Amino acid sequence: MSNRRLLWPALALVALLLLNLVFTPSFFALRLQDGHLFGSLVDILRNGAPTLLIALGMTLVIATRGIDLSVGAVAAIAGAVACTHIADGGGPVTAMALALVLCAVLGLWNGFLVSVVGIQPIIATLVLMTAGRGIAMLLTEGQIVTIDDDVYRQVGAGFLVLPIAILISLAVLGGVALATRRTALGMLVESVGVNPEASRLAGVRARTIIWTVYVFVALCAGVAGLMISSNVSAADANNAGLWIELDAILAVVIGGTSLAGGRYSLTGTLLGAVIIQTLTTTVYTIGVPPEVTLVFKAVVVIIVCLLQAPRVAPALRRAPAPPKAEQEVEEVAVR
Amino acid sequence: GEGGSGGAAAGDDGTITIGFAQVGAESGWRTANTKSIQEAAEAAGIELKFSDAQQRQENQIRAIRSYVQQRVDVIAFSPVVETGWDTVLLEAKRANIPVILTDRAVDSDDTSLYETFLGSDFVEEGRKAGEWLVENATGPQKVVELQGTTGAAPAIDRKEGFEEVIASRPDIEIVASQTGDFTRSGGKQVMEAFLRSTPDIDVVYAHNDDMGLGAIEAIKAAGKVPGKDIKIITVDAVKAGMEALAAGEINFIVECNPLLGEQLMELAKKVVAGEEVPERVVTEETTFTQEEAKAALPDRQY
Amino acid sequence: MTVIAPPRVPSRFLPVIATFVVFVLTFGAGSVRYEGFASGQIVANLFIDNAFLIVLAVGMTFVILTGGIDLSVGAVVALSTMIAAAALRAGWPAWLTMLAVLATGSVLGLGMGLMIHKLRVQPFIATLAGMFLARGLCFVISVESVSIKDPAFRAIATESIPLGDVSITYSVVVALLVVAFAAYVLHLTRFGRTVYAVGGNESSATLMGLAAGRVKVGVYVISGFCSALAGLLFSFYMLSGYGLHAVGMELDVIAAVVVGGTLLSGGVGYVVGSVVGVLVLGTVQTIISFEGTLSSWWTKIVIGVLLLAFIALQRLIVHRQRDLQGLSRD
Amino acid sequence: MTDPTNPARTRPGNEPLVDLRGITVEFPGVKALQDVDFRLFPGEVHALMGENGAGKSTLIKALTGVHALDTGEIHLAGEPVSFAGPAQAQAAGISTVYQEVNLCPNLSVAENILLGREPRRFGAINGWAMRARAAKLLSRMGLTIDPGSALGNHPIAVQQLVAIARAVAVDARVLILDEPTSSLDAGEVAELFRIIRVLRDEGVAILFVTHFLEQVFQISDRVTVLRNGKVVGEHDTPKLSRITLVSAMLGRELGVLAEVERRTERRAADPAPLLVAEGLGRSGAIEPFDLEIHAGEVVGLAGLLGSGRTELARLLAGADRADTGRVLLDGRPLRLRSPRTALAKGIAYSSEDRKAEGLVSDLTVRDNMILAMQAARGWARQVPRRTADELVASYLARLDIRPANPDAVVGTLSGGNQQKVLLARWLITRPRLLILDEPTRGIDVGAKAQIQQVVADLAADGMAVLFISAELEEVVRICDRIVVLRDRHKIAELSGADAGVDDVMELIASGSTRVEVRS
Ligand SMILES: Nc1ncnc2c1ncn2[C@@H]1O[C@H](COP(=O)(O)OP(=O)(O)OP(=O)(O)O)[C@@H](O)[C@H]1O
Ligand SMILES: Nc1ncnc2c1ncn2[C@@H]1O[C@H](COP(=O)(O)OP(=O)(O)OP(=O)(O)O)[C@@H](O)[C@H]1O
Ligand SMILES: [Mg+2]
Ligand SMILES: [Mg+2]
Repeated sequence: MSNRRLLWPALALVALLLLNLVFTPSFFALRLQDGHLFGSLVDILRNGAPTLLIALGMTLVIATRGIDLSVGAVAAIAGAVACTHIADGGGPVTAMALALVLCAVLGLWNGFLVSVVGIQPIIATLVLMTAGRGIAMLLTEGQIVTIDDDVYRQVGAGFLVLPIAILISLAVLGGVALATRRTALGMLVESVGVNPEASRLAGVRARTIIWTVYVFVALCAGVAGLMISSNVSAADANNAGLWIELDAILAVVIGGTSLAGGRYSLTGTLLGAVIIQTLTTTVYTIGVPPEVTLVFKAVVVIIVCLLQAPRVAPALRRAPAPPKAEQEVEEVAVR
Repeated sequence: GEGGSGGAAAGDDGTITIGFAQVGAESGWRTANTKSIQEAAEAAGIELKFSDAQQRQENQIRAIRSYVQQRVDVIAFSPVVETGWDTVLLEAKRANIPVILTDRAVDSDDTSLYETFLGSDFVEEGRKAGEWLVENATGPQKVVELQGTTGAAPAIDRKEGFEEVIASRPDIEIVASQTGDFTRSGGKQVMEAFLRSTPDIDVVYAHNDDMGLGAIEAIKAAGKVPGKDIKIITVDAVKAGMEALAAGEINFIVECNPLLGEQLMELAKKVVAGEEVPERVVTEETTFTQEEAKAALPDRQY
Repeated sequence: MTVIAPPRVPSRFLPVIATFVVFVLTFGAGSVRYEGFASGQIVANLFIDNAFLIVLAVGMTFVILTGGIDLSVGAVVALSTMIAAAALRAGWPAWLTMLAVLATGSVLGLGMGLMIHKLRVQPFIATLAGMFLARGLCFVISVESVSIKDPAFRAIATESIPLGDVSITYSVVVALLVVAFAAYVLHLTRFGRTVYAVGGNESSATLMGLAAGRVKVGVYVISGFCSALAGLLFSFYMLSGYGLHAVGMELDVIAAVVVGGTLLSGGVGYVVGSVVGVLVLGTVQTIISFEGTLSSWWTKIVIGVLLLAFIALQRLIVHRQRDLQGLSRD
Repeated sequence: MTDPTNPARTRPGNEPLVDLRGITVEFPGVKALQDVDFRLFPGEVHALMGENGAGKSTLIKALTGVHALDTGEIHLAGEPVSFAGPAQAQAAGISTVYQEVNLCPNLSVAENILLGREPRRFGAINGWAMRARAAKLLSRMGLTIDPGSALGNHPIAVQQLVAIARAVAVDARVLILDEPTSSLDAGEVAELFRIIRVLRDEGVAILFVTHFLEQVFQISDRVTVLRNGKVVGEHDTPKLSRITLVSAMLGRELGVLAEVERRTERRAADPAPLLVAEGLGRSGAIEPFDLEIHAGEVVGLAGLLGSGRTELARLLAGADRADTGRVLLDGRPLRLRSPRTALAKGIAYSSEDRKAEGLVSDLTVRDNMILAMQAARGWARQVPRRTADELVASYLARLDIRPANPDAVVGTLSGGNQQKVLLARWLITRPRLLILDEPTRGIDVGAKAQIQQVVADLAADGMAVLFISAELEEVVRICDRIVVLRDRHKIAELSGADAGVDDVMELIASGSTRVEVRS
């Protein structure tokens, strides 16, 4: 069933890619140069890596019926901490470690507000969304901290055949997939999201689980922030990760996960994140004028959503085949 | 703190209180601007009430209104946008508080609403960028433009000035133009896409240094040499930009000077003293080539 | 069979009351700290500066009560100012312009509502798409800001209504009328009660034979209309149309509604609470501009901290009361 | 399927008010209804019978427009109709109480009763008149609760009564009640039947679903039996024997009834108590009480609605925290901080409201069954897939859950089967004390016998069981000891031997005298 739901977003992605091909014949071309793989598709994945990373964490948070608006600010803080540390003469590895530790603390804070104090997630994380950017700017004193460090540059702009950013994101994707399948985390997260009271009565440590997912998304945001700042070798406290929370949530939802909590799809999130980045790249490559960029985006988002909508998708599927045949197909699929 | 309460201080003890409503802290340029004003106020012995509007006009209006309420001696602000100031400026006028605009003008038919306007001319900046290109370009040029935030005034004006000048050269053509939101990441991503979709780019015109710096990263990653294979022109002249210019990665920068604190304090004193001030004060701004940058860099303040 | 004794304060009012208490406390704290803070005009200014937010919060309250969310409100405000400015520049009469703006907002709301109800698209996405669309349309109309010179608009914008030694604007009157009307609709009409029912349990509401679908679409139309109306108030406030107006305002509005005691999961909350929520956020702004020495980053941090303090205090009050009344289950 | 010559098909002098012809409803993988014919006459009480999952609720939902028909047609008073939703069915005069309580917990009781038809004055809802009218309707149901109180604060039984009050508040031609009595006690049921009879005499056609055979014979005029989505018989109740009815439902000749009615034999309980509650209480919920439970013993809780049975159980399960008294387990004091600590000590609690507090509706049967076990192990140590599959398969078989598909989403199961899944969840944790709050709610006769047998077997294996049920006969039948509650006080304790239904009833009814019987 869920694979069927992803069919239409996947087709939308293909359509977007083909649209690019019309404007740029070499769009699918990949070439290997100095052991690095180059090409538009690689660009899309690399630029989409931070969004994907955050969206993965967000998927779990949303599955618990939560939401985290602070990820953009956390990403900015991670970049700011790392860059100021390096600028002050620190080593890149300690800088990154420092940044991630701080992000974990911020995740603990969000988790505390949501699971212990019981504040609605959107507001609990709004606090850090606002204050977090201030903290990032406090760290950089409002300046864009530019650094020149080859090790640090690797995170966002380095290559191991493929860009390292892509490898990191895919590794996290694999890790999350494994962690949610091979451990009971996935099921417990869903059960807390669907029915918190029933879960509590069944002895589920809802608090710990909620706490865990907020720390995890903050860590994802931290790594994403390192990527963003490493990619341009600078920390821009004000603009790094601006509105990335919306992109991440959008990716999750396009991927078929409901904001009402419960069942989620990591594959869907991957697809969603790629669609969003492809959309951005498409705008650049096919030369959409900046003033209609947003309208263009809106139209694509609406089309993707409509294709995937529970009401429309069956109608479209049903159109060619009579309903009875359809039922048979579903029956086979279920078994 | 000590600046807790304003009060009508000007007459009594001679201290001038100035309320300054800043746009925000959206760029290094803006932060330098804020810092300059704060330092100049301190140096001039003027009490500064400062507020940050977080890039929102309604917050700025709110701040100005509260300055009227607190009866400061002078109100100064950098308008987020040109339009929409009449109502609140009228309130200031009714309260007999003089207003100084910095950085941008307001679009109002009633020039009595403010005393003077101190700031750069964005269209002129665009023109300067265009002029350099027209003078230094031999043969046809394919230009890509990295615009600022869609709708932002500097973006609109810098584009306008630039286009106005290069119109004289039919062989200079803007082949692609896209917004990079004034940020480095934006500049880099857009430039990456341009490099794939548009072959043989000769010139990049970026509306600020940050996008130019992002473009440099993209050009390098594509295996080309910024400043040589592709020429880069930017506006602002913040430190990182100047360094890149001195290193030969940028070819030309048009300065947009954020350090107007001192000039502002001068004007404020004159206005309070009832002296005549000119309606328009343009900040001193220049342009930098690579050589000039090398020379200027050691004693740049920001 | 025991009759449940009526509690002293019905527990569902607690969050609203708590918010109000917190608001009064903060305001008191501001008056002690800043000279000139405790004036009637400051209170009046709270309404003047936030009239559009109040109207937006009313629309958002309807949506959130059904368990939905509307992210498009900020963008619709911007679009409304843009349409108003462009139409007036093109020489349309003021009344026609206003009608056009209100109609556009309602139609956008209708579109999103239909997408959400008929096609089961999640509200978050449907309205996010609406946000992109509305913001995008602004730039299609004009990239630059357009100033409003129409005398009627200017008159409404600048004229003030004296009330003793304070004065308010027409926008405040409009906002308060909207609040009163919304409270009437929510509590005294079938439509309003169905809004609560849908938020409480949508499938039950459907099985109870209520017009759940119509209500679900209806709240988005209301929110669209309120956004457009707020857009008009905003254009009185700014006297300009601009595509970058009201960026991020949707979050302010959602925050105000939630601070006002409305649950995002739907079914619980009051418009009055949302109004107090707006006033609370407005007070934060006022305090910050009175403080006058905060750097940009400290401004952000202080906003965050104050927001947190409000919510923490509010929760504390609610919990206290709940415990006293023996209502809590955990 | 239906025998056209069956005398019950025709009722002279009367046209059917509701006539379903050839109805088929399919869900992915399940044919919930197949070619079903069904007729409902005005002025009759018609019982719809069948095992869990037979398709009763689906039939009702198909009739009222909740589910679309795959084939077939509906005639209402001779006219073909097709409802797009419950609203239209209601407008056509069909008033329905669906199986799970479907009301809005955030609204007041009065609003829940009158939503959509509130009394209005000058176009505005008249809150005062509404509460007054609701109070009248409630008192007709024998309820004296404050109509202004929030529905969600009331226990499930009260909510069920409110739902019924809502349904009978309108002048409907057809009244449909899907298991309205599943959590009501005898008094409430009698009250309800009185109302049903009044309505029947006014000519309303009443469709009634229940698993209580006595109630069928007590109230219904005709019976239609469904099995696996097909009609297997339509009968006039007076001419029907219980044996015929049960074997029609189950599709086999079985001595279930005999089995059900056999009183489970007494067991010798462990002399040392497993769990002792001393002065345990919570203000506003239950007055301090003492209680001992031994291993291998089934203790029943009896009392009327709101007597505090659920509250007592929740304290023992750690679901609510006690504010007085203490609990000893194996003679050692035990701090029950949460259901989690209780579970860790081997105390499992199956709550009465399976929809809100029991199942995780979007998850599969497998996940729901192993949830508690998994929670006890922590998230890092997943129950191995093979262990999970084996456990789930064995309980699917042992409790005869249909469909026996571990990957089915639990929310799509029929009510009775959901209840069994929930029971399986707790059994899988192998508790030492199992607290069952209304475990047989909405369960068919066959399954009920099964569950009772399971309880007996568990006790024989040394498990202690605390059993709560609104059905007094059931409590008396299977419990070794019965604790009687009234008005949130423990008033008596009877040992199994001297307890009959009448004794317990008498205790409950005995107004002021508070008997204190200690075992
Ligand atoms: N929404 C649904 N999706 C899939 N299957 C369903 C759905 N609703 C019901 N079913 C299936 O249809 C069959 C009939 O269910 P129904 O609820 O009608 O049973 P019932 O006779 O009311 O049983 P009970 O006495 O347990 O309430 C069951 O096998 C059930 O699993
Ligand atoms: N008929 C009633 N009238 C008024 N209040 C009731 C009624 N029934 C229950 N209540 C309320 O229910 C609460 C206690 O119910 P509780 O769940 O403990 O009952 P119970 O004995 O478990 O009944 P059951 O489980 O059969 O519903 C109290 O708040 C009580 O006021
Ligand atoms: Mg049923
Ligand atoms: Mg109970």
